[in-house]
Amino acid sequence: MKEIKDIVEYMATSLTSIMDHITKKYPERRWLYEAQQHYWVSIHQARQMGIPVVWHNQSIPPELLYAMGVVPLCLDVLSTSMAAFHVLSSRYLDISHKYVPEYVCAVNKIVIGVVMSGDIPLPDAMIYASGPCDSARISYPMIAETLNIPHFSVDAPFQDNQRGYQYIAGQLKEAVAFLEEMTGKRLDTSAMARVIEQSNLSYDLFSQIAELRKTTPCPLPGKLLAMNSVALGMSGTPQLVKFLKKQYEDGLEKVRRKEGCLPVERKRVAWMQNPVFFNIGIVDWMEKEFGAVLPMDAFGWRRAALIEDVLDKDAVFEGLAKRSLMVPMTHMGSSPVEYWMESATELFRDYQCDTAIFAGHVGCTHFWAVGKLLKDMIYDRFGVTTLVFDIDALDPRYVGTDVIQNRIRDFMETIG
Amino acid sequence: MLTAGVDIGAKTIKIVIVDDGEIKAKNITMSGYNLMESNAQAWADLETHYGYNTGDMDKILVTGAGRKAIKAADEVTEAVAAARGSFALCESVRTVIEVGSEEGRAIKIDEGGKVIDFAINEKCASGTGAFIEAMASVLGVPLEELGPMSLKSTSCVAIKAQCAVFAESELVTMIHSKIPKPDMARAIHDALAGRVVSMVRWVGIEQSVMLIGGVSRNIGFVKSLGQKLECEVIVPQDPEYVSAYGTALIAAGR
Amino acid sequence: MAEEFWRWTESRWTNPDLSWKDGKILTAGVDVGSVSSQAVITVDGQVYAYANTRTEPDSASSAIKAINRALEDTGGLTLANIQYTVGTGYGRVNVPFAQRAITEISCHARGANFIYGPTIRTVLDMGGQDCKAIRCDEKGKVTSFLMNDKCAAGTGRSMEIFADVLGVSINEVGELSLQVEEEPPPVSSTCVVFAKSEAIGLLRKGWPREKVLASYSSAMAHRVVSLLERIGVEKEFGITGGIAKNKGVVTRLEKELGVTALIPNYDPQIAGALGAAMIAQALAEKANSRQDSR
Amino acid sequence: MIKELFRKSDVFPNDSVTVWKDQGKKVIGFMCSYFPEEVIHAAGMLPFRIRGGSCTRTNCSDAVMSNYSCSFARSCLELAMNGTYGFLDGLIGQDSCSQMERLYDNWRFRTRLPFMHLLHLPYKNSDAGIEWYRHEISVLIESLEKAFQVTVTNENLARAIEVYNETRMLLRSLYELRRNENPPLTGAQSQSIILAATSMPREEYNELLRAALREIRSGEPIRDIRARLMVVGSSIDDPTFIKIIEDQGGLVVTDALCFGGRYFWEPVDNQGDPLLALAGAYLSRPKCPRMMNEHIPLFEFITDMVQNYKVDGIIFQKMKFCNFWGGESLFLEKKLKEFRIPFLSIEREQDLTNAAQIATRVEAFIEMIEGAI
Ligand SMILES: Nc1ncnc2c1ncn2[C@@H]1O[C@H](COP(=O)(O)OP(=O)(O)O)[C@@H](O)[C@H]1O
Ligand SMILES: Nc1ncnc2c1ncn2[C@@H]1O[C@H](COP(=O)(O)OP(=O)(O)O)[C@@H](O)[C@H]1O
Ligand code: SF4
Ligand code: SF4
Ligand code: SF4
Repeated sequence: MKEIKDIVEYMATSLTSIMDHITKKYPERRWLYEAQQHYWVSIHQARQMGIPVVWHNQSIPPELLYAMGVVPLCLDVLSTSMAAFHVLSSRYLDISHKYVPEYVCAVNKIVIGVVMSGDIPLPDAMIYASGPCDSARISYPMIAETLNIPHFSVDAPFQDNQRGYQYIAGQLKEAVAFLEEMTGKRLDTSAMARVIEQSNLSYDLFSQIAELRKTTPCPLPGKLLAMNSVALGMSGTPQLVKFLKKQYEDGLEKVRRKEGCLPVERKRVAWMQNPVFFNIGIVDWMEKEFGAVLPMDAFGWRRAALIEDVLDKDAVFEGLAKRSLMVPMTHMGSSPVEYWMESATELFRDYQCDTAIFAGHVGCTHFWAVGKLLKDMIYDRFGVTTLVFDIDALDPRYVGTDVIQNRIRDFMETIG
Repeated sequence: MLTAGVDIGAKTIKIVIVDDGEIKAKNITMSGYNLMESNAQAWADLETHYGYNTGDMDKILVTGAGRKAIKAADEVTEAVAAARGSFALCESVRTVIEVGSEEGRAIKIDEGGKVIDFAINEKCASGTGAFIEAMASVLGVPLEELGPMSLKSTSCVAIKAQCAVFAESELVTMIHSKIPKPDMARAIHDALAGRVVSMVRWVGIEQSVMLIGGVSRNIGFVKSLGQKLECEVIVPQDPEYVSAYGTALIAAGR
Repeated sequence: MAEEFWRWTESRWTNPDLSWKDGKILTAGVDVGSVSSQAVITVDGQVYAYANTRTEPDSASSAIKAINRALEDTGGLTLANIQYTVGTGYGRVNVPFAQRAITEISCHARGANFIYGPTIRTVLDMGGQDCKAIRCDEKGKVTSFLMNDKCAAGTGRSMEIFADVLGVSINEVGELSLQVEEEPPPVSSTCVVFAKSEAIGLLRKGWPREKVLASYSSAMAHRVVSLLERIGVEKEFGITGGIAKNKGVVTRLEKELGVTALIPNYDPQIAGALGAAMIAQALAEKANSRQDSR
Repeated sequence: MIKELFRKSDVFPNDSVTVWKDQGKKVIGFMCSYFPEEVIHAAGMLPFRIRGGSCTRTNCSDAVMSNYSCSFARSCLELAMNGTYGFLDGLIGQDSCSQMERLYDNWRFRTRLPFMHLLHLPYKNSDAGIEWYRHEISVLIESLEKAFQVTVTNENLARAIEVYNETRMLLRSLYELRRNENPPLTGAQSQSIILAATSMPREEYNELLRAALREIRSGEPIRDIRARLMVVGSSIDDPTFIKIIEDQGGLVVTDALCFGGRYFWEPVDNQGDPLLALAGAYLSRPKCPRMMNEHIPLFEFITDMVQNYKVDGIIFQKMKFCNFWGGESLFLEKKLKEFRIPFLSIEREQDLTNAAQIATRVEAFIEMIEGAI
């Protein structure tokens, strides 16, 4: 493999060449990758232009960082995007095993591999919150301490109420003070207002797309659900809004014409957990092979979480705190199991799903620990059997595409 | 209507031929290195002993882990085959447990014999017949004798390890400390039964429970399993043929 | 089974240039491993004789068998002449005639120091059931070590099972595995109990024997490389244990690691027993000097 | 007396708990060393720390919590499901780690106890965090008061803090003895003594411990110590693990375990608002990697121990699937290397199936420390 010195540069160039290829061959699919390309290119350029780069994890809303005029890099997005490049992800996973046990989540292990190999320029600062899980809670402070990156941690206990939001909001304010000191940038109200407006648009689109997806036949393909996870790094940007808007318009058009994304829709699958990041095309295969669509996954984005008064600083911080808890992995994973159950319930009640698949990511020990509770709940309430099997969502060497396909096929042929 | 069910297992190939639901012939052959060849061999044996060949069949269906290797025939999944066969043998069955050489499977079925849930263990040897085979060779006892031997056990020792590799070293330690062989044999069966029960719990235990697959030939295991499940376990007459039988029935549209 | 291909040959050796009768201190080291048992006899710190045998179900009798083989052809040397014996390996506490038990980790480091010379800093021991990466100093003392956590995956036992299924003699598996044009993907299963079915499964896919072996050897190499990388490989680097004789694994390992292993002066499989004998020598000297000073 | 303490730690519920229950008094389970037990004491009830003990077969809980859960949590659940914890009148769950949180989830759904409450424990030690925790504790008190018709007054709390501070002081003097060149007790014994603290009425315990300390002081010092070791890492709730280490000839002289030194190290300041004092003291107690901003203090706690207890080597054990301690390796192992203290890193499971392998590693580690051969 070619030597890699800067993984951000690598991602930026890879996506650019993917874009070039697509522009030539399938121009109608450009929109799918535009936002991602923009994301990586701007992080890469920030370095050259001397704009401060701040690393964050998924439970820190990037809006805050965009508003400050720094360029955010969401570490979880780094690993979930890199999972598509198997040689790379394998290499960094192997490196991470020098430092942490294999059972740590691959989302974090890839990041550990990247930073410990030195294949990424260090940021000006790093902030992270305690969502979504133990693996993240430990990995990010470890990285910061080990590499001496100036960092700030935000305690985000899952308390879905005013007191909870205020506690987090208070710390987000402290985080801003810390970042101002580290980067020399200031958070100004009007910049904040602009970014929040953009993010409101995207949250609004998320909820409208989610509404459309309730339609039978389902207007949009399942792969988009996985692609939407770029929102973790891009909330607050016009690029995300554009990406979602196109999705929404496509979906709306289909619904108007009473068409689904498939010629014939045979099944509606409730996907209970993470997408298979190393091959999000698996859901394409399911659509083709079984006429099975994914109207929504239990980790999907669907709540509006709008911030009404974009000029009111307190309201904004409280809204961001709320969003921090609303990030799918956090919302289902840091919370009592009822939240995951409720999310699953919506899939059957509102999205009319008739098939359930829990392809449990091995890193998510906390989901596995209540997987049986969820499975029983689904059977008792909806009479639907859940297929359960283990994967590493980011590492095809754990079980590959063929094994996953066999499991699903056996299930469809046995129960379906 | 003559139909055949072929179960291509990891270790053995089982074929059952039925005529209107009634078993006319059956055969078991080692799977060997080349499944196509072994399958042909099995049919040759059937021809010699019963006079049936593939051409006589109105329909042939295959199942089993190696089913993809037999390209000519249509397939049914292992769980469906096992459920169909078990249900045909006993209509009160709600839970089917199948333990073969390299796979374990728990299947839950409804009053109509339809599969409503299933769980598989195929990754870890500690939940399969291979576990007993490995342990038997450590003990230096022929596989067939291990079951009867364990019934003579007078006191209960436990293998703690779940991983077969660790279990092996635990067993070696037991041999050194001169634990009686029947007690060790029982410990082996208890260990496998423990793993199997965890798998069965995933789908839930509802009576009647039927145990099928080659490992049900081992009475020591059957006893341990019954104790762990705290219920009666039905073992049919030819437990390793049940899936092939079920497959033949499905081929007959029954 | 008609032929047992996995059965590597037992061996013994006596140093023709030494006579035990002239020696001041005679010591022995006995390594009772999961697969093999070795005994080494030293005369004043020089290797005098050794035997390499297969382990029996019982550790004590394996130890006795190994030492008896080593004592053959020595012109009347008996256990009574040996002043100090150290037992090592996984049956170390069951060596009936040993004065002390020392872990195989210390012994392999010490043995490698002798076999490869005092410049060796990283030792990889790959045996029947486990593997260990050891860092040591110029005296052969351990400075840090790592053992693979569980699973006989990627160890000698599984390799024996593969040899058996494929009908290839264990001495030849290494060479044969190198006769592939392109490296196949490494096998995925890591469980020794499944090793046999893994091999059969690959044969059923129509893979030739060398490809099956290549696939298994590279899986094995990959696993130990990650162990080595965790401890950090410092040059010079040498391999001990039975797998050191398996060229297929060693070559792949060297390639992935980017480091060449040292060439042994003795059978690398006896490293543990040899180290034990060396330690026995040191302990005997210490005991003698204590007696003198009294 | 010391035998008596061992016995109390060994079985549960032990006779002290049974006597307590016979008097019609309540027992409340809790899950983490960050839980302020004083609160339960002040409410006239007995706090009992949940542990998996020597439970090795987890057939029921494997099925419900899956094989990807920490086996400590699975063992606890097994005991809950098989009725061993039937003597509890209530359970306080905590998000100390997600396995514990999920243990609480499973417990709630499978065997309901009359009182169940989830207490949110901050992941960060800060002023805001202390304030938050104080509030959390006050909410807990309210619901205890409501559920059990009791009142928790500041006086009760102050009294409870006093009793618990006495334990802390006594245990500190126990640890003081372990600093001796030839300590009069083993690490396994010391852990049994601490385990007893978490499973019986505190006044009775303090009395036993005081008597035991006298016995220990006059006991025979341990000789022929091949290495002075310290154990750090995931929670160990059964002395068997330490015993395996000590059987190889090392002596465990101290630890950084939450069923060990980290349980009692600092007293609670018994002045002013007791709730604030409790929140502050518990959040600042010797560190667990779960606290996001206290990795350096954790490292310093360990190195102070190394110096004060003349530790020759550290055994860093990680429970399989324990993310906190597993992840901590990244930083801690690097720092320990820089500090130039030998350490041995091992993975284990509650049932210690790999005991033989652990023993070999520890033995080799001791040989390495001795360096004499
Ligand atoms: N008489 C017997 N006594 C004990 N075990 C037996 C006996 N016969 C078969 N077995 C067990 O059954 C297994 C084979 O089961 P089978 O269902 O035929 O396997 P598969 O379907 O995987 O080929 C063997 O691994 C062996 O352990
Ligand atoms: N001549 C040989 N060529 C290749 N491999 C060999 C040879 N002899 C032994 N081996 C391998 O070495 C393994 C035994 O290694 P050894 O170090 O003796 O194990 P242990 O010390 O654990 O008993 C065998 O399982 C076999 O795979
Ligand atoms: S929630 Fe699961 S996938 Fe997400 S970071 Fe945590 S362990 Fe990984
Ligand atoms: S290890 Fe930490 S989080 Fe786990 S129980 Fe102990 S103190 Fe609590
Ligand atoms: S050992 Fe680790 S994962 Fe298990 S309960 Fe304790 S802190 Fe949690």
